[in-house]
Amino acid sequence: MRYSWMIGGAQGLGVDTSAVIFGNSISKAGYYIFGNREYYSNIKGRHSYFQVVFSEKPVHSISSKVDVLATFDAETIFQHFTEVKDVMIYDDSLKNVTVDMVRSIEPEIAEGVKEELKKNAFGFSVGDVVKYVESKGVKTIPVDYSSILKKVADTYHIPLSVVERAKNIVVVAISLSLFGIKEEHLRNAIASEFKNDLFVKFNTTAAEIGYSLVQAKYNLPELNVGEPRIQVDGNTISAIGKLSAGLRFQSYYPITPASDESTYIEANQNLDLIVNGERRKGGAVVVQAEDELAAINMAVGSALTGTRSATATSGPGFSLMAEGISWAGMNEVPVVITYYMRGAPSTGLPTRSGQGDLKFALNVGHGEFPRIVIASGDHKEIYWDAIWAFNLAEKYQTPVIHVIEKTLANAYSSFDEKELDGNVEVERGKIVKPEGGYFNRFEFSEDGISPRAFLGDAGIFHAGDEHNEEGHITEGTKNRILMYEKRMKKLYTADREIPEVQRVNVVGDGQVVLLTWGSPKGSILDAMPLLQNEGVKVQMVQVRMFNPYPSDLMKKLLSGKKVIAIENNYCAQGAQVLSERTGIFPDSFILKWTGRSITMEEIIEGVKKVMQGEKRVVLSDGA
Amino acid sequence: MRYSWMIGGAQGLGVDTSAVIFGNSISKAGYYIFGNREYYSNIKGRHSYFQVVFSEKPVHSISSKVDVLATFDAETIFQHFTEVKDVMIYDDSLKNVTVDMVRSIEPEIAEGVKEELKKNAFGFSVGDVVKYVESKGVKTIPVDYSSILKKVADTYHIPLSVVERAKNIVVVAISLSLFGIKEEHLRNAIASEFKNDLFVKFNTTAAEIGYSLVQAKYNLPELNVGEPRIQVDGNTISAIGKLSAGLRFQSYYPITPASDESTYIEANQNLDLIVNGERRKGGAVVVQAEDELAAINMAVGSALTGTRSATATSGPGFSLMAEGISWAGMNEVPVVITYYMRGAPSTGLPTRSGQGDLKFALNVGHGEFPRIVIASGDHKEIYWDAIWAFNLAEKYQTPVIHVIEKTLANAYSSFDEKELDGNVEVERGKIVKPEGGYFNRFEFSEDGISPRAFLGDAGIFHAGDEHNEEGHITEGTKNRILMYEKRMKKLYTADREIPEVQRVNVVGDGQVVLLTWGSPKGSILDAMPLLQNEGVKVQMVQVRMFNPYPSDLMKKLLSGKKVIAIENNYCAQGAQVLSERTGIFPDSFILKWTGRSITMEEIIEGVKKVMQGEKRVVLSDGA
Amino acid sequence: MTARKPVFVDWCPGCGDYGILRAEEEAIKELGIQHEKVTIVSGIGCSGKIPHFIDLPISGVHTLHGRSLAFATGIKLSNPSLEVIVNVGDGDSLGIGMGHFVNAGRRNIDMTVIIHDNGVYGLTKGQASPTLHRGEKTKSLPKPNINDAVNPLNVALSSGYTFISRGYAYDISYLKELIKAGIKHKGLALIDILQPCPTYNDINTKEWYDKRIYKLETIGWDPLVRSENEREEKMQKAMIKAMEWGEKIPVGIFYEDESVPTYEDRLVQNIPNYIDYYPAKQDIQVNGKSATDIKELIKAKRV
Amino acid sequence: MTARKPVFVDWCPGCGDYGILRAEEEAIKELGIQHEKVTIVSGIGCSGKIPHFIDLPISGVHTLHGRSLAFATGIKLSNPSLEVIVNVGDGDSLGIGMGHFVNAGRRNIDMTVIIHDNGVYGLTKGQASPTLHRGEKTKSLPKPNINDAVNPLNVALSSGYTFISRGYAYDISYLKELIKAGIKHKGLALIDILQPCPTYNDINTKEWYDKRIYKLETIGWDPLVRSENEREEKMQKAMIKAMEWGEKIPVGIFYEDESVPTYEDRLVQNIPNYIDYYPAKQDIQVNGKSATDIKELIKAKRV
Ligand SMILES: Cc1ncc(C[n+]2csc(CCOP(=O)(O)OP(=O)(O)O)c2C)c(N)n1
Ligand SMILES: Cc1ncc(C[n+]2csc(CCOP(=O)(O)OP(=O)(O)O)c2C)c(N)n1
Ligand code: SF4
Ligand code: SF4
Ligand SMILES: [Mg+2]
Ligand SMILES: [Mg+2]
Repeated sequence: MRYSWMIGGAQGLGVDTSAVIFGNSISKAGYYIFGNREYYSNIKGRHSYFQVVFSEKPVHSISSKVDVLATFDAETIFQHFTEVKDVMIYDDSLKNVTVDMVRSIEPEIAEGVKEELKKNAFGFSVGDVVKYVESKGVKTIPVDYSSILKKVADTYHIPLSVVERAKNIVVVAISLSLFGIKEEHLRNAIASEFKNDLFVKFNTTAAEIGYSLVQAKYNLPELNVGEPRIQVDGNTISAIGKLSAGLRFQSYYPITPASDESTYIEANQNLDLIVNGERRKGGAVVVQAEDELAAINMAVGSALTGTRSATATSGPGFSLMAEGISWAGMNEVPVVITYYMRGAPSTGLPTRSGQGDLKFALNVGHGEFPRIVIASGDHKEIYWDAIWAFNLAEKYQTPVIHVIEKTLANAYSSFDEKELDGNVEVERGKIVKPEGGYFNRFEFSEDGISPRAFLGDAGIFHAGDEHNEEGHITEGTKNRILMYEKRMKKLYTADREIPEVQRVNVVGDGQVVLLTWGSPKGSILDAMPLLQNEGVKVQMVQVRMFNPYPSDLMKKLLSGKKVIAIENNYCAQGAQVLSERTGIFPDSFILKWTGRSITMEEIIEGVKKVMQGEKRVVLSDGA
Repeated sequence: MRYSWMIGGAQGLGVDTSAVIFGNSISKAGYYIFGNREYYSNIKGRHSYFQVVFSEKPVHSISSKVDVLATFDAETIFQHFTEVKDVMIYDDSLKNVTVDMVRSIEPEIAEGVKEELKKNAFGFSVGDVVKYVESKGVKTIPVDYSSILKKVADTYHIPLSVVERAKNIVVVAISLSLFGIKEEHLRNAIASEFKNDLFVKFNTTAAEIGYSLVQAKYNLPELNVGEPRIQVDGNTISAIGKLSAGLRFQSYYPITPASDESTYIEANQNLDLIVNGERRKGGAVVVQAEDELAAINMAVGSALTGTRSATATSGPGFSLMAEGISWAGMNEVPVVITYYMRGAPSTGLPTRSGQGDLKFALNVGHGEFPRIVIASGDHKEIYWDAIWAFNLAEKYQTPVIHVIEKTLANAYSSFDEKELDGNVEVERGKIVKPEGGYFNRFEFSEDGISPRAFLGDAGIFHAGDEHNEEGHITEGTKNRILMYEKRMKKLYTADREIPEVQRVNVVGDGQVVLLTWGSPKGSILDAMPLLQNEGVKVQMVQVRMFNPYPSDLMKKLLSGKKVIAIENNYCAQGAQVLSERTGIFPDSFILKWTGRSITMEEIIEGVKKVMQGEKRVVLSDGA
Repeated sequence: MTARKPVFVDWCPGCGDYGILRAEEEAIKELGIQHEKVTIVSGIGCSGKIPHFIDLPISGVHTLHGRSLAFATGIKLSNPSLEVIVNVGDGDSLGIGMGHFVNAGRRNIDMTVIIHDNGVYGLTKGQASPTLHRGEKTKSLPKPNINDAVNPLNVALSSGYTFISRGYAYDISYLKELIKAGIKHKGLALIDILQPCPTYNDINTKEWYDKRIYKLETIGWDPLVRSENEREEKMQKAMIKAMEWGEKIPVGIFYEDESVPTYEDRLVQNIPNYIDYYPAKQDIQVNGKSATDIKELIKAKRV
Repeated sequence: MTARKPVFVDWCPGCGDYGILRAEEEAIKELGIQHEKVTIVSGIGCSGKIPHFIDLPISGVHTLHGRSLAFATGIKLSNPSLEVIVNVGDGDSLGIGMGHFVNAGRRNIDMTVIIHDNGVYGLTKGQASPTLHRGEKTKSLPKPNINDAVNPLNVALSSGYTFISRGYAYDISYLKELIKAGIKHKGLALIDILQPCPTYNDINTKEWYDKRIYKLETIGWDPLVRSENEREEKMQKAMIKAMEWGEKIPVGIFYEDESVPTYEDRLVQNIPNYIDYYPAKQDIQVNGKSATDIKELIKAKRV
C-alpha cells in the first residue's frame, strides 16, 4: 500500500504548514510518511508544492503520479494536472481562468501546458483542465472556498483576510476525509501547529466543514503505532546529530538550503549535558558570519581551541570556503563542513536539489591533503553521519565534508524513534594536555597522526606555510617530504581503520547493480520490491564515503556485474570516482539534473529501459 | 656537452642579476641555456640560488650536480656542497665560519649538513667543507673578495658599501673565465644590465679582476649563432603570448609567482597594432584588484564587453576564484585564468613549485560546466598555449585554465626566435552584432554554442541562476534539461573539433612510456638520449590538455605498454585523470613534492630504479 | 528587435523594491540615454532580480552575492562608453561585499551604486543585515540582533566615494531625481535607499519612515565641494550629518565632489588614447590573424 | 617544557616590524598574562610572520591572507579566557580583509587588532597597499599609485571599534604602552602602527615620520567616552582628528569607549553560563560516550 498526496499554492500562503498538518494527521493514524518540498527562489507569489507519500511500511521516496491533488489556486492545477492519477480537488470559481491569466507561471511552463492541452484538443482554462483530467478517469472535486471562508469568518466575527489561509485546512480536511483518516487526528494536528487560540479555533471550524464535504474513498484503517515515531526534516536531524556529537560552535552565512540547520541550533543552543551523572547546562555558540570565507575560518579557529566546530553551507558558499579548507588540511584541523548540495552551477536552482558538486567537494582547495567526504542517503543516515563526521575529523585531524542534498534537507520522513537509539560514541583521537611551555603540534608519527593539544594549554604554532614539527615555517626539502607524507598518511590510516563495509550500503542481491549515493537511495529502495515483482532482480550499492574510497570492496561487489549508475547530475560523478579508483565503468546511466528528486517510478521505468538496451536514461518527472 | 653552473647568496644581494648576466654571456657565446631560480618566501636575508645549465643544443632542465659552484657567503656552501662535481669558488675569509654561526640557515637543514659532515669525519666549518669537497676531487678556488672590492672602491673613490654587490660579478667573471668564455661577452652583458654609468664601470673593473684570477679549465669554443635567439622567463613569455592573442584587460591581486606577469603587461600596456595595414596604438588595462574574488569577477565582467580578458594567480588566489569561475561557466563567458602552480596546500611553499592542484583546477567551482584545462611544458609552449587559451575560451564560450608551474614561471631558457614565428590565429567564435533591441544570448543550438553579442550592442541578460534563452531566470524543468545540456555539449563539440594529437606531445618510441605533464617534460627530453645510450628506450607522452581529455589517443598510446607516471606531486594526479578517463593505471611512479624541479639525472636514475622493479620512486634532489 | 517574453515581477506585495524599479526605469528614460548602452549589474537577493524586471532593452548582469562591484569594474573599464548602474542589497554590499564596497571608493570609477537598504537579508528569509541596529528584533528574528549596524554613508565617505546620498523607496519622484543626479555625477555615486521590507522588517516600516524622513534641501544643505580647500570641511560636515538617525532621518545628497579625478581620468595618464580606443573597441584581429605587433617585445629579449 | 629551535627573524634590516615585535613582546611580559593564554593570530605578509618570532611560549596561528579576524573570532568566542591579539598587514586587513575588518567592528569582541601599516604589500615586493596615497610613487612602483588611500581609523570608527589608536614602530616604549592599553581595553581595540618599510617604501620613511609625528597627549586630547551621551560628540571629534595627515601626524589614543557591550556580553544574554562554561571548556563526552542529552529535542519531533 502506498499513497501519494500533493498540495500546491503560491509561496507565502501556508502550503508548507498545511503539508505538515496533513503529514502529522496521517502519521497519527499510524502510517509512515515521506514528504518532499519544492519551491521557487522567491519569498511570495511563486508556485510551491509539497508531496506526501505514505504507507504502512516505511517510505523513502516520492512518486511521479499523485493519487490526490489538493489545490486552491489555478497555477497548481496547470503545473500538475498531468500528474494526477485519481482525485483532483479544485476551486470551482477559477473555472474560467486561463493559463495566460496566471502571471506567476513561467512562460516556458505555460507553453508546455498549452501544448499538452492543445494536443488533446482542449482549451486553456481551468475548466478545460478539469475536463482533461476527467477524460483520463480522474475524479474532480469542486470546492466553493469563498463561501466556506465567509462562513468561518462570520462564525468568529473576524475579517475575511485573516481566515484566507484556512483554504489550506479546508483542502487538507477534504483530503483526509477522502483517505478516511479520523477527523480527530487533524484536530490534534491543528492544535499543536498553531500557537494562537483564535487560529486554532477557526482552522478547526474550517476543517470540520472540509471534512463534511466528501465521503471516504480509500478508507485507510487506523494502524497501531507500537514504538514512538518521529517526523523530522534533514536540516533538523543534522543539527540534532551535530549537537549530540558535541558541536559547540557553528558559524554560517545564510544560504538556502543550509541556514535552517544553523537557525535550529541557535534556537536550541542551551543544551542539557550529563557529566558524570550530573545534569548541567551547556551552550553552543552560533555566529552569523559576514560571508562564507569568515564562516569556515571562524569554525577552523574554534576547532583549534578543542571545540567541536562546524559550518554549513551550499554550493556558492562552499566555493568560497576552498582556501580555508586548504588551510585546515595543512594545519590538520578537525572541522566539519556540512555541504547541502543544490542545483548548480553558480546560483543555479538555489531552492532545488542536485548532486553536481561531488567532485568539487572531493578536490576542494589547492594542494594535496586528506579531505574526508561522506554522503548521507536518508534522514537516519544524516543523524549518524553527522556524529561520524566529528569522530572522523578528530581521529584523523582533518576537515570532513558531510554531503546532504537539498531534497533531504527540506523533505521530512517519519521513522521509529529507536532508530536513533544506541550509544553515541565520541572519539576525540590523540589528545594530550601539556602543562604549559612549548608543544610540538606536528610531531612525526607512524600513522601520520600527531598528539593534539589546544590553544591555551601550551605555546602551539600553526602556519599555512609548510612547517616543521613545532609549527614554524621551514622550506627545507627533508622536512617537506616527511611532513607532507605525514599528512597524506592519515588517509591510509583511515582507509585501514574504517571497515569498507561501513562505507557502502549493499541491499539485495543480483547480477544487476544499481550504483548510487545520496538521496536516490530512497527511490531505489522503494522500487526494488516492485522491480522484483516484475522479475527484475537488482542489488543496490550505495557509496557512503568517497574518500577514503572503499576500492577493494567496490571491485569485489561490481566485478562481472551489470552496473547502472543512478545520480542526480549529468556526468555521473560518483561513477567517475569509481572509475578513477577501480577502473570499472558502469554499463549504463540513469540521470536527472532538473533539480527535482528521482521518483520511485522513474527508477522502475529507468531500469526497464536499461534492461532493454538504453545506455543513458534521462529523467524529467516532477514540475 | 652539458654544463651546469650555480650561484647562491642571501636574498636581496643580487644573485638573480648575476645569474642573468652569466646566462647572457654564455648565450652570447652561442650556447643554449636553461636557468632555474630558487628562493625563500622572504625579501632579504634568506638563501637563494640560481642554476644555469648550458649546451650547444637546446637545454630544458636542471641537473642534480653542478660543475661549478660559485659562492661568496657561507650558507651557499653549506646548502650546496654535496652537489658540486668539479669546482667550488668560495670566500677565503669565511674558513672559520661554522654551520651554527649562520643564523639564516634553517635548523632542519643545519642538522642535515652536520650529519653529512660528521658521517665523513669532518668538522662543521667552511674550511671543513672545503676539505670535504676536495676529498671528493673537487677543485676549490679561494677568493679574497674584500681586497678585490676595496680595490674597486678605491679606483672609483666610492664607499665600499656601494660596491658590495660587485662580489657577484667577481664570481661570475671567475666562472666565465673557467669556462673559457670571452671577457667581451661579460662586458656587454654588464653594459646592458645596468642603467647607471658608474655601476657599469665598477662592475666592469670587478669583472676584469675576476677574469684575471683563473685560467680557463673548460675552454668552451665560441659558437656561431645563426638565427637570432631570445632568452625569456615564463611570466614574460606568457604575458607576450596573451598580448599577442589580443588580451586587453587583466585584473590580478599580487601573488607569487603570478604577479610578475601582470606587472610586465602593465609596463608594456601601450601596444602596437596593425589594423588593415595601418599602425596605431592600443592599450591594455591592468587593474590591481583588492583580492582574487574581485580579480576573477572583474575579468569576467570585462569579457562580457567583448574584450579578451584574463587574470593570473596561484593556489590561494585560485581557491578564491572558484565561485566566479562557476558563474563564468554558467554564463558561458570566455575568460582565461593563468594558473601558476606553486607548493601547496595553503600558503605551502609559496616560492617553490608544484603540480598538486591539477584535480582542483579540473573540478573548480560548484556544479557541472565545461572547464577547459591546458598545461604547458616549456617556455615555447607557454607562448602558444596562452594564445590557444583565448581561442578556446571564445570558441567554446567557457572559462579556460592555463596551468604554468612556478618552476617555468621563474626559470628562463633561450631558444631560436623563429620558434615564435607563424601566424597568430585569433579565433573569436560565433560573434554577432545585433542592431539594438533585445538579444537572446543563450539560444539553443546543435553544438551547444550560441551566437554571442557584447554589452552595449543590445539588451542582453545574464544570471547565475538557471536561465532561459533570453538570460532570464527560469526554474522550469524542460528549460533546465536543455540549457544544462547545451552547456555540457560544448565540451563534446570541443572534443570533436580539437584533434587529439594536439592535446598530447609524443616523443620517441618504445615499450616504456614516461607519462607526464608540465615541467617534467624538459627533464625527460634531456634524459631520453642518455637513457637510450644506457639501453633504455622510452617514449614520452606529455598531456597538454586535461579537459576535454584525449581519451582515445591515450588508450591507443598506452595500451599494453609499461607506463611510468612522472609528476611533481604526491598522488600522481595526472595519472588519476588518466585512470578515470580510460581505466588505465600506471605501473609505477616517479614523484617529487619538495617544491624543487625534477632534474635530468633524477629521471635517469628514477627510470632505472623502476626498471629494476621499484613501484614508487620518491625524488629529493635540490636544496 | 526580438520581442521580450513576459517576466513576472515576483517581489512581495508592498515591497519597497517596486519603488526603486519605477524610479530607476524613469530616471533612465528621462536622461535619454540609449537603452542598449545601460548595463545594470546586480548582486544576489530580492534586490538582485531588478535588471530582469526593467522593461527596457538595457543589459542586465545578475552576478554573485557581494561581487557586483567587481563585475561592474571590469565592464566599465573595458567599455567606458557604457552607463553602468550597480544595484545591490545591503547584505550584498555591506556584509559579504564590504571589501569591494570600500575598495571601489578608492578607484572612483564613474558608476552609480544603488543600495536596497532594508535591514534584512530578504531572499534568505529575513536574517539581520549589516544596517539593522543592535538589539532590534524584527519579526523574522528569533532573538534581538546581536551586531551593531554599520553606517554605509560614512564608510563610503571614508573610502573615497564622491557622491553620497540617501533616498527613500516610497518617494518615487524624489528618488528618481536622486538617481538621475547620481548617474550624471562624474565619479562613483552612492544612493543608499531606505527600502521597507514589509515581509520581514516590521521595525523600519513605511509608517516608521514616513514620520522621520526629511529632505536635506529643507534645511538648506549644500553638499557641493566647489574647490579643493572646501573638501575637508564639507566631508566632516557630511560625516556628522550622516550620523543623524532616530527621530529625524535626512534624505538627499549629503556630499558631492567632482574635483577628484575618476579612475578613467587616471588611466588616461598611462594610456593616452584610452577613452577613444578602449579595450572593447580595439581591433585585435584582421581576417583571423592577430593585429597586435609584438616584435618589439620579443626583440627586447634577444641575446 | 620542550626547548625551542632557533627561529631566524628574517625581516629586512631596519624594518619597522622589529619595533613592533619588541613592543608587543614587552607589552605581554609587562601585563603579566600567562604566556600560554596568549594567542597571536596573524595574516600573510612580512607582518604575518610575527608570531613565530615572539620568543615566549605564546601560541601562534599564522593564517591566511586577509582572514585573521575570522580565525580570531572563532578562537576567542570558543575560549574567551584566551588573550587574542591579531597582527595584520595593511594589505591584509584593509585590502583583501576589509570585509572582515569592518564586520569585526560590528561585533566588538574583546580582542586587539594591530596593523603593520607600511603603505605597501611587503612580502610580494612592494605593490601599493590601501593606505598609500594616490599619486605617490614609491621606489617599488613603476607608475604613481592610481588608487586613493583609505583611512583605517575612520573606517574602524564607522564600524564599531571601541578603541582607536595609532602608534609608530620606531617609538617602542610609547608603542608598548599603546599595546598594553589596547589589550586592557574591554572590546575591540585597533592599533594602527605606522611601520616604515625601508626596502620598498621610500616615501613614508623614518625621517619622514620623525618630523611629522606628535603625540595626542601633547595637545591634551581626551579620547575617553565617559557616558553614552558623550559618545556621538567624541566620535565626531575623533573622526575629524583622524583626518589629519600631512605636515602633522598625530599618534596616541583617538577614541575609547567601554560602554558598548562586547560580543561576549551579548552572548551571555542568550547563554547565561557562557563565560564560565564556554565551548572549549564543556565536557562533550564521558568515557567515550556523548555527554549531550538530546532526548528533549527528539521528543519535540514525536508524532
Ligand atoms: C556566496 C553566497 N552566500 C549566500 C548566498 C545566499 N543568499 C542569497 S540572497 C542572500 C541575502 C540577500 O540579502 P540582501 O543582500 O540584503 O538582499 P535583499 O534580499 O534583502 O534584497 C543570501 C545570503 C548566496 N547566494 N551566495
Ligand atoms: C589569497 C592570497 N592572495 C595573495 C597572496 C600573496 N600575498 C602574500 S603577502 C601579500 C601582501 C602582503 O602585504 P601586507 O598585507 O601589506 O603585509 P606586509 O607584507 O606589508 O607586512 C600578498 C598579496 C596570498 N598569500 N594569498
Ligand atoms: S522579502 Fe522583503 S525585500 Fe524581499 S521581496 Fe519581499 S518585501 Fe521585498
Ligand atoms: S619588505 Fe618591508 S615590511 Fe617586509 S621585511 Fe622588508 S622592510 Fe619589512
Ligand atoms: Mg537586504
Ligand atoms: Mg603592508
